[in-house]
Amino acid sequence: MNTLASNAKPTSILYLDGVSVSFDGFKALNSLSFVIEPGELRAIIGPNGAGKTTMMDIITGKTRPDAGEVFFKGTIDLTQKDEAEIAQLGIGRKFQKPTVFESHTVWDNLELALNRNRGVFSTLFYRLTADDKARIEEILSTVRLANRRDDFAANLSHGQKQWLEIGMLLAQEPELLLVDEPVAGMTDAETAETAILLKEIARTRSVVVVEHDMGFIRDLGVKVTCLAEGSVLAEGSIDFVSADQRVIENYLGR
Amino acid sequence: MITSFILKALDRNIVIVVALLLAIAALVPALNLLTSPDHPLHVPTYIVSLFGKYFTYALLALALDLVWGFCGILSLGHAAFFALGGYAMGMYLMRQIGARGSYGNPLLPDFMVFLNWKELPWFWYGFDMFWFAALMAVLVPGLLAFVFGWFAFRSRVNGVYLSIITQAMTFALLLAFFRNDMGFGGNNGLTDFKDIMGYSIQSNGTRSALFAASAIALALSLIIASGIVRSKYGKILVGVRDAESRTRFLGYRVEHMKLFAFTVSAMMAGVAGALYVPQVGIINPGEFDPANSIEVVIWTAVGGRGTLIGPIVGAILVNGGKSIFTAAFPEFWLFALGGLFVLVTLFLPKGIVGTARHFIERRKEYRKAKADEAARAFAAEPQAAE
Amino acid sequence: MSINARATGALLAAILSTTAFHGAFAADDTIKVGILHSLSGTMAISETTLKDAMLMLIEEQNKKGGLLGKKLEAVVVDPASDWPLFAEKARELVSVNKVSAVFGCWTSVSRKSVLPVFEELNSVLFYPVQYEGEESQRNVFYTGAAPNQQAIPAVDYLAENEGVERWVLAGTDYVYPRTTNKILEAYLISKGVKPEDIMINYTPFGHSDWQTIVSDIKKFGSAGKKTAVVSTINGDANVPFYKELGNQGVKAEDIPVVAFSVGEEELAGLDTTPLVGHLAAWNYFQSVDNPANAEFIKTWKAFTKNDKRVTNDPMEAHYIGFNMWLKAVEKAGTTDTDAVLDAMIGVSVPNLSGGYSTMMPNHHITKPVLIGEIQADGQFETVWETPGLVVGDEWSDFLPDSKDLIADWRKPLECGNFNVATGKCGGKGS
Amino acid sequence: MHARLIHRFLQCLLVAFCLVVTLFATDLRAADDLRAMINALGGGSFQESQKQVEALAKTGDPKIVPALEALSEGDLYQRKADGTVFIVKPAGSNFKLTDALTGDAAGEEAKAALEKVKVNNGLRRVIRAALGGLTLMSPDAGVRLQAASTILRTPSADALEGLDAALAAETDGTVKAVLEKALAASVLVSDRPVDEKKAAIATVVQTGGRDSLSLLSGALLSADESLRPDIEVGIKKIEDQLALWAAGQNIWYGLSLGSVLLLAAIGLAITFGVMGIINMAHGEMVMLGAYTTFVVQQIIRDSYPALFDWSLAIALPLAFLVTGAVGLVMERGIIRFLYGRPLETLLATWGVSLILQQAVRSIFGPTNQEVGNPSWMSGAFDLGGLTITWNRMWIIVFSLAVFGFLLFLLKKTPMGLQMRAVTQNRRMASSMGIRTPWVDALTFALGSGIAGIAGVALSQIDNVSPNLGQGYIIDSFMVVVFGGVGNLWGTLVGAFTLGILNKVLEPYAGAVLGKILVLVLIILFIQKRPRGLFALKGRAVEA
Repeated sequence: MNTLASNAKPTSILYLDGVSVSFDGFKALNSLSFVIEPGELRAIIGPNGAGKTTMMDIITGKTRPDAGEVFFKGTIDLTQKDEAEIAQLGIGRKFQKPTVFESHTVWDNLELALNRNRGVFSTLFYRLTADDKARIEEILSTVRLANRRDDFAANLSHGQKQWLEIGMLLAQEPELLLVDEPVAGMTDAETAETAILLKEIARTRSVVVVEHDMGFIRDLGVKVTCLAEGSVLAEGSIDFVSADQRVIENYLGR
Repeated sequence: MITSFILKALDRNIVIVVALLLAIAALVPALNLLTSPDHPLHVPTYIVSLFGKYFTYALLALALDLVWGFCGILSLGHAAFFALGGYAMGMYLMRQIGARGSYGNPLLPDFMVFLNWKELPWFWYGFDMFWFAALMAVLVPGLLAFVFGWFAFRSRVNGVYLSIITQAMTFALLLAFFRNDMGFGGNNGLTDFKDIMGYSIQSNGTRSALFAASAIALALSLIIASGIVRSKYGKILVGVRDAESRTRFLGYRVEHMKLFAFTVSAMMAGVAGALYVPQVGIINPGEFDPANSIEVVIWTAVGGRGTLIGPIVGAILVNGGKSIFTAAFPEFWLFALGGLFVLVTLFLPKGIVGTARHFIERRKEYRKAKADEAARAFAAEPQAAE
Repeated sequence: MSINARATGALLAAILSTTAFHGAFAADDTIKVGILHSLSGTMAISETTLKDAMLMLIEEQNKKGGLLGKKLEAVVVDPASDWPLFAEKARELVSVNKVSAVFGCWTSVSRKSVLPVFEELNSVLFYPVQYEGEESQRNVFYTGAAPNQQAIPAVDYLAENEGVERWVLAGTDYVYPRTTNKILEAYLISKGVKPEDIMINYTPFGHSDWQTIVSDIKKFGSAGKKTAVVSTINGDANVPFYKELGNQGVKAEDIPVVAFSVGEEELAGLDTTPLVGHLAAWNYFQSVDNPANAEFIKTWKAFTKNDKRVTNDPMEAHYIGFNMWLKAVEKAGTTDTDAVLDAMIGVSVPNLSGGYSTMMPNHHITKPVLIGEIQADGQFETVWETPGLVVGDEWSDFLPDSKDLIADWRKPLECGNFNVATGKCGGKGS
Repeated sequence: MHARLIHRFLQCLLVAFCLVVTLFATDLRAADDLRAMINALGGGSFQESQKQVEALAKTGDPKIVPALEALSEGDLYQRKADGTVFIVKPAGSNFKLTDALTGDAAGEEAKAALEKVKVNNGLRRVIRAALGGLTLMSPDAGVRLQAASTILRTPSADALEGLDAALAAETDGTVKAVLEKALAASVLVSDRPVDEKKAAIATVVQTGGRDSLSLLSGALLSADESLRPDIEVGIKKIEDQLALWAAGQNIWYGLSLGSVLLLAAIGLAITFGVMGIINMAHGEMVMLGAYTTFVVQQIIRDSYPALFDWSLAIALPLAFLVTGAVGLVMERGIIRFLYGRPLETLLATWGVSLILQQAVRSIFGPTNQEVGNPSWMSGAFDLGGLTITWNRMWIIVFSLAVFGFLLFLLKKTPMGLQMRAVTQNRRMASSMGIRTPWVDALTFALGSGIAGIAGVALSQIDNVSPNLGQGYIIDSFMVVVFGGVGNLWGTLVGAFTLGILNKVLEPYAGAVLGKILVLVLIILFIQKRPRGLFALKGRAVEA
């Protein structure tokens, strides 16, 4: 039960304390606690079933914790909000398996992601304005999809889908980005590209990356949190963490 | 902003179909009324009322397609909205009979009289006015859909669970309307209509008018539906269909998105029902039968869900087939119908229109590829010459 | 995708032409007879038999040389137990196939849905099933029983011969049972039965779990007075009802059940040994012993090539209606509707229960009323019979609003609901 | 069972008869009178016949028993020629005659030459009472018991002397008990002195049950003042007992309805619940099962009538095979192309259901087919105040058996393991060398087969017609969804919950409103638990 000094809370962008949740007796998270500072880029590693995705579910309001606090920007209690609200607060999430609107074009995907009024009627009578156009163009070039704008997302390569999804997150203009295994199934070249992309993004906002790929994490070169059995095992620089005995037997060992 | 909405709606295909429908709406009645029965171009009243009916079915299918094809909500209860609209109109037509009923009771419909009802139930008031009935024909289904959807979508009832409870809804309504105590004529429903807005319901003029009305209503709904699916909102609907959670995490209130589509669709179904009843001359609880709702799903699937024109084609094709088969080989037509459904699902998963569209796009791509090739070859030429 | 637009157009054309084509072969060397009975869906179970019966009657007539020197041609359609489809098919029969008369419908709702069509296109419908009455329409002839030709005699029989003092009126919740029970209630009370000795119960269509209701009936029956059940339960729900009765040991000797919609056809669906003694009231039983009936049964079994097939009351109704129509057409010398309508009234033909039935001015016919007890072999044995013929009473005298109404389609009155009190003809007929 | 009894009964009558003959050999006049009276049964109206029967009963002569038996069975005919009345048995186109008194064969006659002596309920009642009185002294305890209980059900003052005599002579305990009740009942309707009646009332109240209640309330109508209070108290007492049992009865009905729902739904729990196929043809599978039963019974009726009680046992495996085969064909021919497109399976299977219905209609005709109850499934027995019908009880047992069998199959056999593996993760399963297509086919066949078995059971309580399936399909889906898709236990609990709910509501709301309420409750319940009663939680279901 390592409860953090709550003095970290007000200044943090994301604050988890003693979060636990269990499905049919299985404890997916066991009083998990950590803090993300504004503008921080944090990598989270851990073996399968360590609770990484469940953690994201909790932060994004998909799952309600049985116990514990989850605060955004120190003051907003996320456990009381649902996905849509949380997204509108400015928390973006990228899934493990890239999920984009396959039957829409790349352009439409981004257009839907744009952070505009999301009510029924405002979308019903929405018209694409000049600066919306500009914004989409910008993102298209950021995620290197400018030349595929009119293709259906279904026809993109796996890596491109990953990027499109990241692009959509950007269009959402979040303050906190949760990225689940962004380089899964990517070529080394793409992986390197993605690392750069994420660093770029992290300049303007906080990012949490869940990853298995240690090489990728080294490329990022950021603070690492290692989860196991639903709670934090070790935290610190990649070298520090990978030196930790428990981490080795729990994770790297295999 | 409405104009832009409509302009977006009118892409080429929609324009063609709408034009076609309007032409039919004008032409068929003319041919029916102005030409003599033995004239080669004469359209018999039988055909007029038949297709009037088909158009209302088509409208119902279109309404279902809006939620199923574009939002992935498979409603197995859409016939309920259709029937409710029908009952609203039926009640108006009942009140129009007035004192001309068998018992000459100015206020009470016949079925109430011989079951010894003493006064008119409260919910029958106002239905002597057409505008009120027309309003109810849209509002009642809309309201039901809104309330039902509000709960269902808020608590994230999805996929087959939703389908089954929509079925439960229509089944419950079926049983309820069968009860004579409900005051809707029980199993016999509402019949013996005399006239609508002062015109005899049996005159060819009225029939043609109703036919035209159905065609026009279909055309308008087609424009509205097309406007909806082509707007940003429409794209979100499709997003909900394909990746609901992604839409959520983009910050959209999926339940509101669904609710709006569901309600609009229910209202369209209500209009269809209201136009249907005066043309077939009866509305009874049988319309709530879950089997009917399933049939609507089938029309839509046959025509091609996720396309706007598909459901219209499907509804007319299947019902046309039904009309012909039930007369041509009454003993075996069910084999034909059943077979059709199996074959379509197996070999035309996109439905007729969907497949056709797919086919055409393939051909376009092919042509494009050809053209590029030629161009490249042409570009390559000179170098080869040097 | 403009293809689709064209496709739609093509389709319209296609169906237009096919249906038009249907009309095309209205051959004039035959007289067409429409048969409008459901061959699929929930009502097929009852109606298909009537379709076969009509085909047989027409075939027999053609053997006898047809009508007015022309052969009769049957036009069969399947309205599929779908009421609006009934209206559509009726319209098709009359306006496209140009039939001279239609024999069809079973449920009241199907009849109600086709009424306007026959009125508008001025054609003739023969309706063969017992029904709630409260109707008399210019273009319809009701050859089935009105409540006074079934329900009331049955109740009289039970009261007199079985000394019944306590009554359960059990029915399916639709118009026929509702009306019949209203009439019976009024009638019983007029006979001095106390309201607390009448129990009324309604169940939905196809109700299959009768445990609660049967035990309620037993409870109601244990009040020391002789009790009987008057069942207007719709055809299909009867089998499970009777099975439950049999199993819960409700013997006919204790609580007899008299049914108005259970005929030989329904009984063919179950083992009747536990039901021996329960009653039914009809105007015809297959067991009726006379040459005409024997002949009819023989032809029927030959026609269906199945010697287990039974005959029933609605079949007899069609038999009567069909012969009446033949006679009227011969009398009128044409199949033209108005002439036939005039000729029909007063026509009298032999029925299968050994007498003659006559078409009355109210478009209902005279029939004997038979009470039969179920036998172990699934047949009925007549235990009582009205001394004379009973005239179908379309407007019941036991309903306050309809007792002043009469129907008389002869000139000059020509009215289906003439109010003798006000001397006015309500509405315009139907 | 009934026939056997009559048989036993005729035997001992023969004995009795010989006795009589030896004893009263001289007294032939009596016999002639009897014959005259019996012959007089023919012809007259029901009222007259009733008088005749009562007169016959008065003679108290056991010789007339066979004639009366035959009359109530409708086997008594009068020869038109000479008006003699015979007991007849059909022999081909003719009738075999038996002397109504002596029981000697009396040749044959053409049907036309004879006229049936008609009976109706009223007459049967009189005969039953008469027979009761006549057979009280029979040497066979079983027959005496029968007689006593008959009188108990139709008490009459006339029976009193007979009862007194019999009671004095009776040795058998059980028979004695019934006789006492019967006596009390008869006393109640007789004109015996008040104190004797008081005692009788006490006995009747002791007996309890519906019959006693109706007896008392009957007596109340014509009782003199001094007795009224006793009777009223008695009625009150019995009614309280019954009210108590009524509650239990409702639960029982609920269980029974639940078992029917379970049977109807359990096959669907496999095809829809486990495989995710919206199988609209499920109802037709049930129907096919029922028709298999019908065919089996036809064959047995025609060829091996002795086997009739086994007909269901024989039908079970056949129904399973037939419907299973149909299921197999469906899966191979249609459904396997639709995996991953559940909503499309709805359309295809709907088409199939239309075809199957029409096929059955064309083959067997649209009318109901007769499926008989074997003797062990007909009738009822009393458990305290509950009337429990055998068929309902067996169906409950059967439904649970099927459930257990299925559970075992899925959880304990390698086949079941494979099925679960495939339905949980197709790709993984196939990569582990499971032949997924084969397993799919078998699973669907299993589900269909189970539906067929259900059909065998449902044929016992419902119409066997082409529409049979339509009546169950919606309820089945409700049950599976309510219970939670993919969970057999959910289906079990769901079925019984809905069944009991329905039956508890019915007495108050009526059959129709009850059903509506249940549907509304289901809708609301799904709001609370969008994945049914027994939903799987956690991330697994999201994927």
